[in-house]
Amino acid sequence: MTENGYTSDEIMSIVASRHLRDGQVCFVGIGLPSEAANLARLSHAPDVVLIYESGTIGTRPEILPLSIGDGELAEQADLVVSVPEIFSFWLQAGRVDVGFLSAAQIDRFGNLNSTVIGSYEEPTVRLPGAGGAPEIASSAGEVIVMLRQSARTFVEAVDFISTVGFGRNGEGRERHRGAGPTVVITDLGVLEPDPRTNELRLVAVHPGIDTDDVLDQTGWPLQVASDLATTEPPSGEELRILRELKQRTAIAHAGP
Amino acid sequence: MTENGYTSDEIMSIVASRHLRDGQVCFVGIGLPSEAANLARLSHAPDVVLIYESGTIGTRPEILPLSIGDGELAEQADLVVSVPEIFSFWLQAGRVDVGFLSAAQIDRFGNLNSTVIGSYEEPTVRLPGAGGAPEIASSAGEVIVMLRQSARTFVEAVDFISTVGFGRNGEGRERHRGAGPTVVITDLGVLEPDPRTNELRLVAVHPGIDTDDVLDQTGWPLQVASDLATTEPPSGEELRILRELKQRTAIAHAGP
Amino acid sequence: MAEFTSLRAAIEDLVPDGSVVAMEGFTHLIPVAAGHEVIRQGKRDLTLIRMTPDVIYDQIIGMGCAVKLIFSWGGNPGVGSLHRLRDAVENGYPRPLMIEEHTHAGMATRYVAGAAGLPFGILDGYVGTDLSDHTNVATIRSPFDGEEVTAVSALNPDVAVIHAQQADRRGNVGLWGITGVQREVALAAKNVVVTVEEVVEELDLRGPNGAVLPSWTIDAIAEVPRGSHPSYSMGYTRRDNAFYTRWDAISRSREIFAKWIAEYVSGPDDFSTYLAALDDGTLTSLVDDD
Amino acid sequence: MAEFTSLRAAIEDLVPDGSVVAMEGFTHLIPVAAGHEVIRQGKRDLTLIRMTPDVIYDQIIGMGCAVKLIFSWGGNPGVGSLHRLRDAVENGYPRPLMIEEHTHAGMATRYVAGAAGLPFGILDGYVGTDLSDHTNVATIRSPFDGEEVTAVSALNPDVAVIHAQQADRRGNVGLWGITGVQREVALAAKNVVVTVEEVVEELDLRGPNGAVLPSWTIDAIAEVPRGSHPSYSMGYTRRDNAFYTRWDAISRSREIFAKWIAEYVSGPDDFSTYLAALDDGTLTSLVDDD
Repeated sequence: MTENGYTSDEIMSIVASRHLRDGQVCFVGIGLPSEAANLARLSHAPDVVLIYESGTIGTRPEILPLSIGDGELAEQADLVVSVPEIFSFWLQAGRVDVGFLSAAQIDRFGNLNSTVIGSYEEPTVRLPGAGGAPEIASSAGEVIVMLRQSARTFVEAVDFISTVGFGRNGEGRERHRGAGPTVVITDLGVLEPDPRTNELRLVAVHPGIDTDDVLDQTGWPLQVASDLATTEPPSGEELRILRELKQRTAIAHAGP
Repeated sequence: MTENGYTSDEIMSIVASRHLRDGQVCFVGIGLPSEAANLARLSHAPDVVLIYESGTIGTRPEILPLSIGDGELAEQADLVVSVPEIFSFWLQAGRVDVGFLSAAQIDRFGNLNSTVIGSYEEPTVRLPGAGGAPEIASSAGEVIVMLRQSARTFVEAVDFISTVGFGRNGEGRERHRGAGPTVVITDLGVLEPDPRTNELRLVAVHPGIDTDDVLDQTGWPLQVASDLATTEPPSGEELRILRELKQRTAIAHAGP
Repeated sequence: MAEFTSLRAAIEDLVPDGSVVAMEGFTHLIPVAAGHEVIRQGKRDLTLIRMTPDVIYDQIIGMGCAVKLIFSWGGNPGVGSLHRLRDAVENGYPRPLMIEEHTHAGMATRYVAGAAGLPFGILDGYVGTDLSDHTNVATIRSPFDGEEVTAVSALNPDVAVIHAQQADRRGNVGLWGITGVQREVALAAKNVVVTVEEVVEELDLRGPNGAVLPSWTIDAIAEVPRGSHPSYSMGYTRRDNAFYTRWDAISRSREIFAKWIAEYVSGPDDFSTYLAALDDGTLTSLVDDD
Repeated sequence: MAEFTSLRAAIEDLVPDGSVVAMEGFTHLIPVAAGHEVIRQGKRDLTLIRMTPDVIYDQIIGMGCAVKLIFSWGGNPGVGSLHRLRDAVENGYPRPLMIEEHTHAGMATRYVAGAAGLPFGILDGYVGTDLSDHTNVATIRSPFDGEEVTAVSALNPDVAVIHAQQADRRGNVGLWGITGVQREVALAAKNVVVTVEEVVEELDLRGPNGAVLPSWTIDAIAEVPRGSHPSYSMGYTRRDNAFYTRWDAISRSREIFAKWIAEYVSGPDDFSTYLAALDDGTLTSLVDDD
């Protein structure tokens, strides 16, 4: 909990939720993306359509899922389809407006690494791998990245491009249907690609965060937008809805 | 009705049903194939698996369907799948042992025409087209052809190969998974491909049918097997089961 | 998000002259009432796509609404020919009809590719047939083992028209039983029109193979009970086999066909006249004296 | 035709040493009891295929049963790493493990191609990633419009192992809820082993997305209630989230892992000891003092 009365996870979820517009179709992962998407659905975007890669479409979970394939997601869905179908008929076909992604590393051009630290053949750390992310990044209309900021995770160049942002040299997205990472939301602020260079730059800091701290936690010389903003603090209503959701979740998962 | 107490349709269905073995998976069309397959299921092959191209798998209709997609087929099926799936996961994957086909023309190498009489661009008669037949012929383990015999339908060379048997010049089936037309059952007798030449030859005549009549009703110089057989006449049991099935069907379809 | 509307408005808005239209339903759930509305509005120069043209396209083609047909089996199921389709192909009456012909497996693969956002699909098909010389297919090799497969291009119609059993109040569409290629065509098309037997509070998929198309994949929904006649809607209506047989006689003559269409389709304001004639047994009276 | 048998007999007969095995279940319906039987029988040199290796493959890999893993996401869902998998890849412990890595979409496409009898499948995927340089994919062009797509080779495992809710007396298998790639892997594999929660007179698919695998597509069925723990079987059991968290501690240490496996998996004759420990709360007691 910060002195402002909310945690860094909370401000990440709340800022991300504000990026969703009502009626958008959103491909969601577990954890903060799921919090953000459901907070949007329970507040300003009641008709946002949530899709989880397990095949649940239009789901309205009462509680947050702990896995991508919780029964709650299937029970509350408009329909449930197979995994091949969710990736072909729904994601690949361009029906998803917004995809959420995270990773172990992100670089200045928004490329993501969730595969290895070190070399692929002899990794120092073997990470879980890409899963659904490469095709989410390729096919979703845009991608929202949520990732806690540190010089270890925000690196000059990722060890391995698991999921492409704007390419190794920021060359762009000609070969992809979607616009790629349009925003990166961290515990310190918000980064967006510079439209001229595709390089991520700082466009907002969260309340109470010093810009120099953000630069320190970034592994490349981070550009700062001339019109750098300060994030609107979480409202009481946003915090109330998010906390109620998390409390319902905690009670349900503690149950028999 | 012949003097022997059965119709030519009946002997066609009964001879075809005898070609099905219990447990085989059978891709069935409407009309005589459907009669034959259900007769087999209701007599010597209770565990024959019937698939109709509308997507009904393992169906056990009480009455014969009048269309390939009758509700009866869906209601009595082990499962119902989409049309893309029936052709990909079930037929193309090689899960069908026997397919039934018919056509407007057949030639000496078992090629079938159901597309045009005359040229494709300016047909004398535009026939319905191939539908599911080309891939049934390609992928089913073997094909049973049922077709009334006449010099107009049994031709030297079909006007158009809608569905390939052994190819325009009898060249064979190297490019196909299945064995192709292993038997052609007509109202006059039974033809099978000569294993050396792939040319259809007469291997049996139905009771009371003269071999010369079969030759007259064939548009090419039909070879006759040296061990030409006479078809075992329909048994009382076969006729009883077939007629009860057809009577149930007539009553049901006359109903409200 | 699906809008509930009249069938007339849906066809006016979403089926312009010259568009590429797929009206699907494999024996079951054929959107016949919607086809009648296409005729009633005198649409022109349509490219029609449908695996099995059936009575619905025989009527539309017979009225000269189409310039092209993409199909895989063009007969009257269990009966014989589609006479209006044949007259168009064989004699150019009432106008010439271009055809693009495929196999069932090929058409299904094309719709799947369209629904999946791929430029083409692959199958083991067409091999050894003369059709492969007269239609748009290609052979490609597996980059892994060199095995040859057949490629067919994706189908992405301007508009898909289907009939389903139910829509709920939010516009989600539910269907069951034999669903053919309806989900695929709906997901492949740029716009989607659905007629339904019934609008319900909550979908109740009371049969095998239940499927849902969410509201946001659909543009217009019109409630048209019995809108699939003479085909059927499992759980609501039965197939009218007798009509298919009588259609052979109605459609065999250009004159009787024209009279029948004028009386039951193009003359009336909507589908209700057709249903009333069906109910009082006069729908096929033009040929019942044969 | 499916035979009802014991899980022991099914794994003995259908999972020989050196075979290519796919045990699927996407978060839901993971065939964990069958995985334990593989360990119990000391299988060697398996090639394991699974989109999400999960706890089930962490255990099998940790016991040195596998030479190769084909996968797309190898974490402990919602928790973190699979430590036994990491130890095998990073340190070759207890033996080196070859990996062949894909994306989820790629793996799904590979199973679909396998189920459809095609040599390969196509998708819009892998583009721009480093993975495409480290795995077996190819680029092919549409013969129609020149657009590039990615090709992946078909997966046809020697044996698929899945867990489902029900089998009926004839051996038809019913499942519902999140069905992942289970139908596809079952139809792609040469042999199929199914464990079920319950054998019933008639299948009763009481949830969304119901699916049936007919008896003649399956080789062996064993009734193993709760056989998907710590994942779940919708309509029968709930996901044991706490176990996944505790697995992190159990699997982190080579020694605790070995002790846990000896006590609950390889030592006992069958799955009942594991279930008894689950019921009396001792299943994770090796690490409950942390």
